[in-house]
Amino acid sequence: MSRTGIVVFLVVCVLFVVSWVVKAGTGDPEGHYIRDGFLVTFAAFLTLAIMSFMYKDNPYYKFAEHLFVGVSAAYWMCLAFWSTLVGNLVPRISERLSNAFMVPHQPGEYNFFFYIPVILGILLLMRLSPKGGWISRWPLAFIVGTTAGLNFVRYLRSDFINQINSTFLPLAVDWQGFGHFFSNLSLNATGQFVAMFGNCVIFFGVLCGVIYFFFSKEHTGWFGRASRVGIWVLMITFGASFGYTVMGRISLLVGRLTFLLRDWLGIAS
Amino acid sequence: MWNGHIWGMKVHNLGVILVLLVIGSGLLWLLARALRGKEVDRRVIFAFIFVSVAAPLLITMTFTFRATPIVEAVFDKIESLPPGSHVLISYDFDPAMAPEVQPMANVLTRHALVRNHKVIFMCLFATGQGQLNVTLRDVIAADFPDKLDGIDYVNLGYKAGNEGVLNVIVSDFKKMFPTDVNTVPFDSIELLDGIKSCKDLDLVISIGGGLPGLKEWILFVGDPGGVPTAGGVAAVVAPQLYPYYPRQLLGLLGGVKGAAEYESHFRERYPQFDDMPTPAIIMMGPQTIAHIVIMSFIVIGNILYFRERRKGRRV
Amino acid sequence: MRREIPLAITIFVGFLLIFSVFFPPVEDLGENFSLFFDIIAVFAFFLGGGNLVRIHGKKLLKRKPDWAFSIVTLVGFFLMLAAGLFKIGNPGDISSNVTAEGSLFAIMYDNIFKPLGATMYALLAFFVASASYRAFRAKNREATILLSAAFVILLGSTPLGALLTSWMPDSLSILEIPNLAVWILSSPNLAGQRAIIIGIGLGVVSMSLRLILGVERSYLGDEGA
Amino acid sequence: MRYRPILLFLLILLCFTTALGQEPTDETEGPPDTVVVDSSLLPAPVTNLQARDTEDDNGHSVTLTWDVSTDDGSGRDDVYMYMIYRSMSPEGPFDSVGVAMKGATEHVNSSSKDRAQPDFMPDHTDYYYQVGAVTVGGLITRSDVAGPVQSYGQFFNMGRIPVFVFVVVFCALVVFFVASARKGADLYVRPLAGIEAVDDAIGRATEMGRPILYVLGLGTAEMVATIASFTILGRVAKRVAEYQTKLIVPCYESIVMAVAQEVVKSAYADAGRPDDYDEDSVFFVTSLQFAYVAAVNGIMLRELPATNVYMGKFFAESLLLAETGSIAGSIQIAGTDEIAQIPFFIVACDYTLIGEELYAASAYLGREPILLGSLKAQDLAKAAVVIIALAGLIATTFGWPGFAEALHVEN
Repeated sequence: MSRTGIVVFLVVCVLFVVSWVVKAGTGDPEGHYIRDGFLVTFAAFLTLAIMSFMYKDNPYYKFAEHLFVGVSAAYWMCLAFWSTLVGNLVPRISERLSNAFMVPHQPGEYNFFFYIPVILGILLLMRLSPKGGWISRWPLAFIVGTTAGLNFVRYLRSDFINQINSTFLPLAVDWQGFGHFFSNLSLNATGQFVAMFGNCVIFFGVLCGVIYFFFSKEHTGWFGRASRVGIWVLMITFGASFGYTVMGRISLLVGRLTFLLRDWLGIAS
Repeated sequence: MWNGHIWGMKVHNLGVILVLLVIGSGLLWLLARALRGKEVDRRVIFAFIFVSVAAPLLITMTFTFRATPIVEAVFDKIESLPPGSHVLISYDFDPAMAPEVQPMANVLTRHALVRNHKVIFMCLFATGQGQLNVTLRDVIAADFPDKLDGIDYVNLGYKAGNEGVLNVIVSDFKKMFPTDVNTVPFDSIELLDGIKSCKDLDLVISIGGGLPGLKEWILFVGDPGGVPTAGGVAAVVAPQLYPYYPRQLLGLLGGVKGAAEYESHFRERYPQFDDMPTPAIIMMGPQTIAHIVIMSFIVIGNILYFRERRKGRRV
Repeated sequence: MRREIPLAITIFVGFLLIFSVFFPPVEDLGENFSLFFDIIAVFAFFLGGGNLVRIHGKKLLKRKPDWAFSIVTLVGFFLMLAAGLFKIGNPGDISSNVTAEGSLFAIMYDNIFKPLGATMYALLAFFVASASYRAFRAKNREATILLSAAFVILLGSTPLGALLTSWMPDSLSILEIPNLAVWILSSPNLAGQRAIIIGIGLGVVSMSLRLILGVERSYLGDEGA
Repeated sequence: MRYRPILLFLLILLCFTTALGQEPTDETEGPPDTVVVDSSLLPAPVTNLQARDTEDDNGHSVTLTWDVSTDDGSGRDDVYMYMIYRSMSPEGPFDSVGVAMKGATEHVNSSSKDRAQPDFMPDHTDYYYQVGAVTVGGLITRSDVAGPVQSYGQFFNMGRIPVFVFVVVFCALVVFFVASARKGADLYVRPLAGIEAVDDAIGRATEMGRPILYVLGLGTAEMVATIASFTILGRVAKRVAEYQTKLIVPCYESIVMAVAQEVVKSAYADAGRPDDYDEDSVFFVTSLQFAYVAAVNGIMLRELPATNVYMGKFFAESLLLAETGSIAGSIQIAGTDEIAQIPFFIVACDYTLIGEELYAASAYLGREPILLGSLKAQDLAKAAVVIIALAGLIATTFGWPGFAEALHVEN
């Protein structure tokens, strides 16, 4: 460690202790004030450690990162164990185990099917043995086959047929004369020109966009021109998404800074 | 907040002016540098964003909002359902997304309860449970202490399996949720009488922003089950859901702005909640400043780009 | 045999599920198989957890760079695992919710997990700004379109946008920036989204068919086709 | 007109007596005071109740239709819901099996298919139904009994015929093009800049002596995007093996890790360098989005890869990864089918595969007739979209709703 490194480390330690003491001192004297003070300080420390990444990679970020990886990996294992194994599997395959875990047993005449995933799961673990690795492909084949079968019909139905169906918008509108047609360039229903223009944009936008995704035809001539319009439409889409997203990202930062300024330092309302 | 007077001027306003002055002059300095063709270090940009978000938090700036039709549609639906209707609210988000969507979850729950609907909570994100507890604590325990678990609302908790869960509950709730989160058996929960599957619900609301989320609710529950579906999502996925509106999606709260609109609208209609927390409205202050800063950066970046290109041509 | 059996499984299961959509007698298969997945996935967690422990253990034993941080990972991992599996500090009994308030699991979730995840996510605000500065430059027509669309939407989500165009007469209200932003989101944006959705829908369908027919075998570790 | 409800009530009572036989009052469940209540407050019953087997299902379900009570929406307008009753004999006893909201004219009474469940309802068995109109005050008037009706399963779901037609047509197209490709017909495939850039990027990494980082995204192993990514990973790994560059593949999911290990291992074997395969090059990080990003970002700044490849499912982390990659000075190639994230990759990366292009990449790299054949079939389906959309446009513009209805898919 360099000299500045040691100085920074000492400063961080001192600040940590100060924060702990102050937070514990202002905490609820009836509750676990020492523990709560530590926890808030630790959370704030981790928040700042991650933010320090913006300046450059450093040991504090490394610490937060490594801690995060370890804790989160275990988090999922625990949840999967309790909610899926104990919650969904055990009640269906064994009454004794259900009683041991105190979950209601669910008898059913097709419950023996639930041994299939158990067997497949064990086959998956065969990877760990040097010779049985190839058997671990079977559960994989099962998972992929199932999803492929489900996706095949589902996407055809929801994403494909229904999306085309929604593209059928009337391009013409009730004709009530030129004056009326152009009189109201507003977004609501009375703006006939706007409504019709919008429908045209959607319709031809979808068409050109779909043409851009043609893979087996060279994009030249009128086809190339349509595909070019298609990419422009896609660019508007991407630009709009990007612009719209900024809002969400700022909110997240607001949430974090609120924690630091209000919950930790107590200086913002 | 500290709110004294200095030289007859309200400090509150002075703070606002000061913040705007600092950010404005900083941007002018950057603009001057750009005109001379100097690139900016990334860390300077980061510092600008930090200041423009932190400052409005210290000196509260709020604006009022008018609900757009797509937000109003959700409000009107909850308003028009007869009391006692079953409304399902699914927490499909984790703490990281919470600042953006938790306000929606809270205000929607508050609205559903004030209309005396029966609310069913569940989560498709494991970490959604923690967020659900926030609503139970901040909304139900705080403002509706007389509402009872199992009668006025029920928490079914989390089940792993993403859209697989939806695939099951669209035809059979009990299969996926044999018990609620407190291991009360499904059949003995009074609120769930007559609720067999999602098809028996009057409204399904998904609050989220990742996968699985509102889109999966539409594809796996709303569409096949014919259940009215609405939602609140992080701004990032909102444009993606427009294609489903209004046919497959009843209405949508997009990002904090959507939440702020809902909060404004709700408070207007129910003045008794005038002093309820409105995190989304407060959050729109930093939003505005940060947006302006980012736009300025786009402009400055382009000035730099055109300068360089002209220089390149001259050589 | 090593190749044929998995392929046969994929083909059989795939076709079975396609049929289950059209033939009511087997319509429940889809939901039951979804339940199966989760159970298989739980077994897979052993693989992942094992790998994590192995990699970090190795790093520690061989004293590779940053080995000290591997201790942090391992301690965090085993502490959380123990807290969750044994429900340490959980106020209820074995049937209670694993995330119940007061348990060590919930404490670690609230004070380690939550701040870390939320902060990491919040870094995006900075990166969005640096990306707009660095990459939003009008280099060609496509980039200019992207940039303009983003700019209008950004302007539309601030009160500034409304202020700039408030002088417009009502009859031209479409050109007011907030309205224009909504229009972009609901018309051209919708068209682009839909084109991509249709393309992806077809792509998924076609890929699924390739999988079911056993042509796409990359998931079995076969390179290429 | 004040007497009308009373007359109506008498009429209903008459109906009940006829329908229920000897002891009508005993059969009327619910709060006992409904029997001795002021009869003028009872709601009008629903009429025209009909029960039939639910179509397009696997049995164990009966669909009821009726005309709403005259006190629902009109009259006194105090009906707020309907109770559904079922019995195995026309005389009862009738059990409550569900409720329908005010204004509803249909209810599907579906029960468990599992014999072990308490609400099991056998097929091919006679059932009788009643619908009770319930007022806000809790008063119930029951309708005539409908039935007998039997539920039974259908063999084919007629509501899904349009989908079925699409499935058959699409399969036929693929088979046709595969056959013609096998016969030697030359199939053109548009070049994809992102894929062509991969080879250059690997060369660059070799020259600089820096590793290549391959990120498979957050998808699970069965997701189409992840599967497409495996194919591209195979290609990258093979080149990496040939050039003897270092490859880093951090994984988000256990099964994905297992598959990626297989893919990379066999790519090294294919390249004739099985011994160079380092089993620690493909490793598991964690299954939590931002923890994963934190770790990968760390790897980027510490290992300084020459090239980052992001292919698969990505969510909010897309920009975190891509911007950190640009700080580290890497060339970046991305591809995802997650629409919300494509903009970030387009802005921050050097090459991006947009949506479907990612899937096409695997066909493009494979270059086998059957893969290209499926690509061609996909394109033809797109041409069909264009034609159907045009036809639908004309139909809607001229006000023929039949066209859109023909394409409408029930449940």
